[in-house]
Amino acid sequence: MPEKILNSINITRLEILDATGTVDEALMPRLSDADIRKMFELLTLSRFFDQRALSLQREGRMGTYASILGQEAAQVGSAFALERKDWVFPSFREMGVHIAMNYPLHLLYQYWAGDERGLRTPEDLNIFPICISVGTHIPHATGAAMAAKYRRDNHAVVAYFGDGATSKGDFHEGFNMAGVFKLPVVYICQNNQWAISVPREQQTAAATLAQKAYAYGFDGIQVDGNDIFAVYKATKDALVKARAGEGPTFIECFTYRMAHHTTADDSTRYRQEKEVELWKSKDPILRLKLFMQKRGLWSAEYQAEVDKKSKALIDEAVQRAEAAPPPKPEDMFTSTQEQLTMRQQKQLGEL
Amino acid sequence: MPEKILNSINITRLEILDATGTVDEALMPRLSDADIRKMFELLTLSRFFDQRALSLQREGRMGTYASILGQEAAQVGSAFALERKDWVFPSFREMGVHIAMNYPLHLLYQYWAGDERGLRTPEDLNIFPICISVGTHIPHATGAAMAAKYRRDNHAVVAYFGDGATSKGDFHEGFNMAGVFKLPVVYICQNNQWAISVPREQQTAAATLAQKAYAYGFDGIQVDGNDIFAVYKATKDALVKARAGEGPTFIECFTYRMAHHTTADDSTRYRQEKEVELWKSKDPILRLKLFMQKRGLWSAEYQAEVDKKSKALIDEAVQRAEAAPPPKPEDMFTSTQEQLTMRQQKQLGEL
Amino acid sequence: MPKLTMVQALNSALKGEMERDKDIVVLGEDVGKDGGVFRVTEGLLERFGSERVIDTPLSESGIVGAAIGMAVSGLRPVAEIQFMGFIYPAFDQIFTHAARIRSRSRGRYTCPLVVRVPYGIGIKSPELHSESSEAFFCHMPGIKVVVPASPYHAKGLLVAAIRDPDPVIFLEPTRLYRLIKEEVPDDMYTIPLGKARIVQEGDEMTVIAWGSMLHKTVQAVEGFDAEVIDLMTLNPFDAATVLTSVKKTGRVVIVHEAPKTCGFGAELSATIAEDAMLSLKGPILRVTGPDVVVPLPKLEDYYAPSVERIRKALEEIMKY
Amino acid sequence: MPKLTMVQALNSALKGEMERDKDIVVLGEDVGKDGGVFRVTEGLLERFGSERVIDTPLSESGIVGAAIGMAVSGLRPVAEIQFMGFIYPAFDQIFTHAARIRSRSRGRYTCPLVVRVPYGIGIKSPELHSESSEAFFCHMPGIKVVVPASPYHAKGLLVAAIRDPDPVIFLEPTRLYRLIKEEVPDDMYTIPLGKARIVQEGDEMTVIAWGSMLHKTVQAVEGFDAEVIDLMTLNPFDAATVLTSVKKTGRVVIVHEAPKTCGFGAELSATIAEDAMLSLKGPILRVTGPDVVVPLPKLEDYYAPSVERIRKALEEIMKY
Ligand SMILES: Cc1ncc(C[n+]2csc(CCOP(=O)(O)OP(=O)(O)O)c2C)c(N)n1
Ligand SMILES: Cc1ncc(C[n+]2csc(CCOP(=O)(O)OP(=O)(O)O)c2C)c(N)n1
Ligand SMILES: [Mg+2]
Ligand SMILES: [Mg+2]
Repeated sequence: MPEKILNSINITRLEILDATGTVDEALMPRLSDADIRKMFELLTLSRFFDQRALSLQREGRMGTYASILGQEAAQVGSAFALERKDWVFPSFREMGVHIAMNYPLHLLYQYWAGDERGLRTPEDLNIFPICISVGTHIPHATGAAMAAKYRRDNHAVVAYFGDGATSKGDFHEGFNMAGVFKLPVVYICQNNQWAISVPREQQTAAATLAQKAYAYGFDGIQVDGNDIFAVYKATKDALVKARAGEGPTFIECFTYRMAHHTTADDSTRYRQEKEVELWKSKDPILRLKLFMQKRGLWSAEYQAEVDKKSKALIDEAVQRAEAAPPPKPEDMFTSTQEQLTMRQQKQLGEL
Repeated sequence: MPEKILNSINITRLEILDATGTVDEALMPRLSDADIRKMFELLTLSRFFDQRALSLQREGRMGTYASILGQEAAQVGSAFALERKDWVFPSFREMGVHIAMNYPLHLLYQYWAGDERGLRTPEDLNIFPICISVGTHIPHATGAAMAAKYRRDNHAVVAYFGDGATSKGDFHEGFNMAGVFKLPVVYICQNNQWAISVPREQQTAAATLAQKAYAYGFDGIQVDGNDIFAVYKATKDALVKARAGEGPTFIECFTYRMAHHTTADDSTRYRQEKEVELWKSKDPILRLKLFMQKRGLWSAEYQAEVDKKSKALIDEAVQRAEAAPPPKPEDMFTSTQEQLTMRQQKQLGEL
Repeated sequence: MPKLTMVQALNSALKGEMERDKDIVVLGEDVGKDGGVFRVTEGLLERFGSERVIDTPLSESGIVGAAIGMAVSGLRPVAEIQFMGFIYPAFDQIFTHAARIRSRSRGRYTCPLVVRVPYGIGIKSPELHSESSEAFFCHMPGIKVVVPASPYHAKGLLVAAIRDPDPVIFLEPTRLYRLIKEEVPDDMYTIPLGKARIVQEGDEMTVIAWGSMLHKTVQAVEGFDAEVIDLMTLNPFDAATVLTSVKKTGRVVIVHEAPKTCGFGAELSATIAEDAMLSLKGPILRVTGPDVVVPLPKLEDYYAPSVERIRKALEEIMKY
Repeated sequence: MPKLTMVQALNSALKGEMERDKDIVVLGEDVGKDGGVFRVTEGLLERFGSERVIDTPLSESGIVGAAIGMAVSGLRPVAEIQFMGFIYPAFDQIFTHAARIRSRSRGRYTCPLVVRVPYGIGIKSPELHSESSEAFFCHMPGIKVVVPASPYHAKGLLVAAIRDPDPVIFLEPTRLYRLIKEEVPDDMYTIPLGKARIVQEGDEMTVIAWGSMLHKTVQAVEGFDAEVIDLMTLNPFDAATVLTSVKKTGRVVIVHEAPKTCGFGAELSATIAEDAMLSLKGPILRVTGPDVVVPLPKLEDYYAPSVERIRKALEEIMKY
């Protein structure tokens, strides 16, 4: 074409740790052995959390639940890069983020058992309540970043969402404002290849999700979402950039939803078992384990200890969640506004 | 960066006719002398239409009006490429499109005078009513293209909107579905650099609007919107592609809103007169005139004749619009649904 | 006649209508391969192909917006919004366009669109999966709102909605999807929109309900001489049937699960207070959800009107 | 005291509050350099800078969504939606988030957000520039809805809305923006939300209105012994004042410009029919816009309730 070229864009992918546990040393972020062990322990705890949630649900002790199986590295790896006071806007499938941020486990179980009290974030964290309506929390992250920028308080803001969320108008409006105001925000997409039964290729015709960032004048990057080092590095870099006032970044974590969409879903209706099989070999925890083995950071005893510790934490959390007294009818009313309306008072009386 | 490159995108700009009236012959689309004259006449008629609307408004004979001054080529040039039965989804600043499609002029005046009857498109055209809510008609074009594709009726679909509309969620959702289903639709943005008082650079941080198409997996191109040949060629090519089943195209017409946003606006509050001056030299009609002069297609007598004919058409349209009997109160009711509800019947009786 | 659940009855309506008219297409999230998260569209993809049964991106405004474009250009789309809690992103498309296209084009364009929406509390689901916001759509001139309360009516009303020349919001009570089985004809039949039905006749009070609340109402009225009305269409609603009944009984109780303030019960009550005031023996009572955010499962039983709360109101009204 | 128009009074409220509290920021389309299309935010950009007076992209859902994010993280945003006809794209953010954040987080997060929205018919403007859809927002637990009817009240209510700990939809009647001038104190003062005011006392009927309809109502009641109530806050509304008046007069007329069906008048009527039925002498009348799409200027005078239509209702109610 003889037309003038106005702009050229390259969309890149970052990979550090491969499925055999080998890392690209040139790209490897600085992480101490203790950091790496901590990552492994958080991944393991996340998986234990998830497995227990699924079995509680089967036993009728919990409501509909959205498994994070397979996505642990994309969640723990990114959250590992955050400061405690950073603002986090999660969707409903990011318990690995909660866990890495040290959100009380029993509250997570309480929430998934159908109790709003599980969403009351402890005062020392700035995690927003889980957002069920897909993608609608993205503009909140944008707004929180406007506030952070205005106050110069050096908090960064992170929003998490799935591949399906990229089709929503709110994704667009939130991203666009972040670009215009050059905000300290990092958008992290868990591209787990499925939005219930809709595969990634039917969600959008774009070759990558990462490239969507360029529509808003900032950078997008795809990372291997099952590679905890790549996820960590991309997030860390994006956060440094955000705090330096250099604007937003979009990170597409290329991963896979290993389980059904939720416990109410039957994924055999719409996807092939062999696709799931293929991804098993890319398991994010296995991969880190192989790496640690090579580094001498893993042993059978260590694993046993990690498992034991995880199980104990989960046991305790479940117990605590289930020991909580049931919510009271007035709990429905009390936080509608700061004060009950006259009408609400009357209605409460009538119950 | 040592990362893998997944995808590379170039955003291009098409220019054929420059401000001196010189064309790039290699790019020049095939157009007969009659075609070129027709284009000139439609441009002139559009300008006459616009000038008269502004003066009627000043005299209190018309409501708030949005001038198309400076954008005539982007409108007439693109509409010139359309077939009569193609579906057109305009916004509120595309009267040049209506005029090129032969929409009755008096209806346009009637509409802008605050009378819905002006929006009843004649049966032989498929122009959708003017959309006031910015960008919200974009998904309609997507849906009409789904219908056209399903029926294999070979109608293409075109949606027109401004630079401001690109920030709306509906732009995103409509574009994304068009990409996924590879629809026969052409989206034409009149980037006139302003959305009321908000300049293009504050609307989005993207270097071009054209590049937004790549977020949806299809092509976007910027054209000089004051260059009627470039606009025509880009639209024609996109329509051929659409009819061949090769999917959507996004065309950014780079132009300028020479007038106030509407007759209710005062643009001196937010933009510099010298910016407007700069664009005067890029006038789309002047440019075509210079070209025609060189080609021997223009003479003072021809101009006088075109002006006279335009004025006569406008006079007649205004007269006809103003001679229409005022709408009746029942007109408010009659097309809410196919049939009046009982309640509406009662309400009508009470008026 | 086969006994069907509401899910099956709706599925049968869609199948039958799609056989009849190839302008009918179905679109929404997971309506194709998955057959809809509630399986209402099950088997349609296999039968009618992916051009007519369209799995869309996750994009409610886009779904309704595209459906409007289809409807305007002559198709008859049936869009699904996965849960009522996710219809709000499409609110603008419904209000600004679906409702107004006929009017705005002075009749040149019409919008024969059905938006199917599972709604209501009672299946212990996550946030925003239990909403009942019918009243919003009843305040939109140009939009019809329909709510079936049984498999038989679900089928007849859905067929009528699909054949209607104007946009219809079709609300499906999730709690009833599989709760009741009922004889449902194989053939296509319609139940006219805009007409209520008297579920049982009675002389001492008029009790009005729709959707899943109808069943609780029918249980609650046991032992009372109550006339029970299933409204079926909320907009435009069948004022004649309501007023005739009220003029006979002189007492009114309205039941709905949406929050009280500005719920559809308000319109019913106001209509009665305007047009049948002199027949009334006592106040017009509303038994509704409280003015709170619809709670998660652990509190949902407190939220929705219970048989007991309805009975209390019936007892109360009988004091007049 | 200076005499101000409503535009000036609102501007003075914003200026004064922004001086007081630097957490208050203003955002919206054209609110900065242009000073708002109605000039309500005029001069704020010059005074407070572009970090606090933010011209946004054309993006209503984004504006409200971002404002929610700001509010949650401790700012006090005042967002402007240019006209009520363009609030619908933000409906989801208002319903799904602004209204629910306090509840969803069990009080950990709050949303002290004001959304200012010019509304109503009467200025001969294009489509979707004349809407009056207050009722939608009154059906959202967690959202307050405020409508001033004069410059003095506009300022006091806006200050109160800004200081309120919860989200407020603040509706500004465009027809009144420059119609009346009134003495307005320079200082900041508040008019409490949730309280109605009795504009004039009377014994024979209670006439309830708000926003621009209040003025037509006040004209219409001349010659009647009418108690006129300006509701000011629609949600939560001041039922006590309404019921006290109704119990005294026994006759009620409600006036609003929104379409009748499911308009806010329905809730008022239903509340009265529930709690003051035995005091009523006749039907509860509503004088409203018809159930149609709000027309373009040539028909707008037929649409909005006129003084004459209101008077007809007053005459009618006096027959009881
Ligand atoms: C606005 C909205 N529409 C529909 C749904 C129903 N729904 C829940 S999850 C989901 C798919 C989400 O896909 P994705 O964003 O990829 O996240 P994932 O579930 O894969 O983590 C859908 C359609 C919803 N929760 N919100
Ligand atoms: C959804 C919506 N929001 C706000 C407005 C008010 N408004 C009318 S035109 C306009 C600017 C439009 O800018 P652009 O899309 O660039 O079109 P242009 O006016 O330049 O042709 C605005 C904000 C509207 N009509 N619709
Ligand atoms: Mg996904
Ligand atoms: Mg523009």
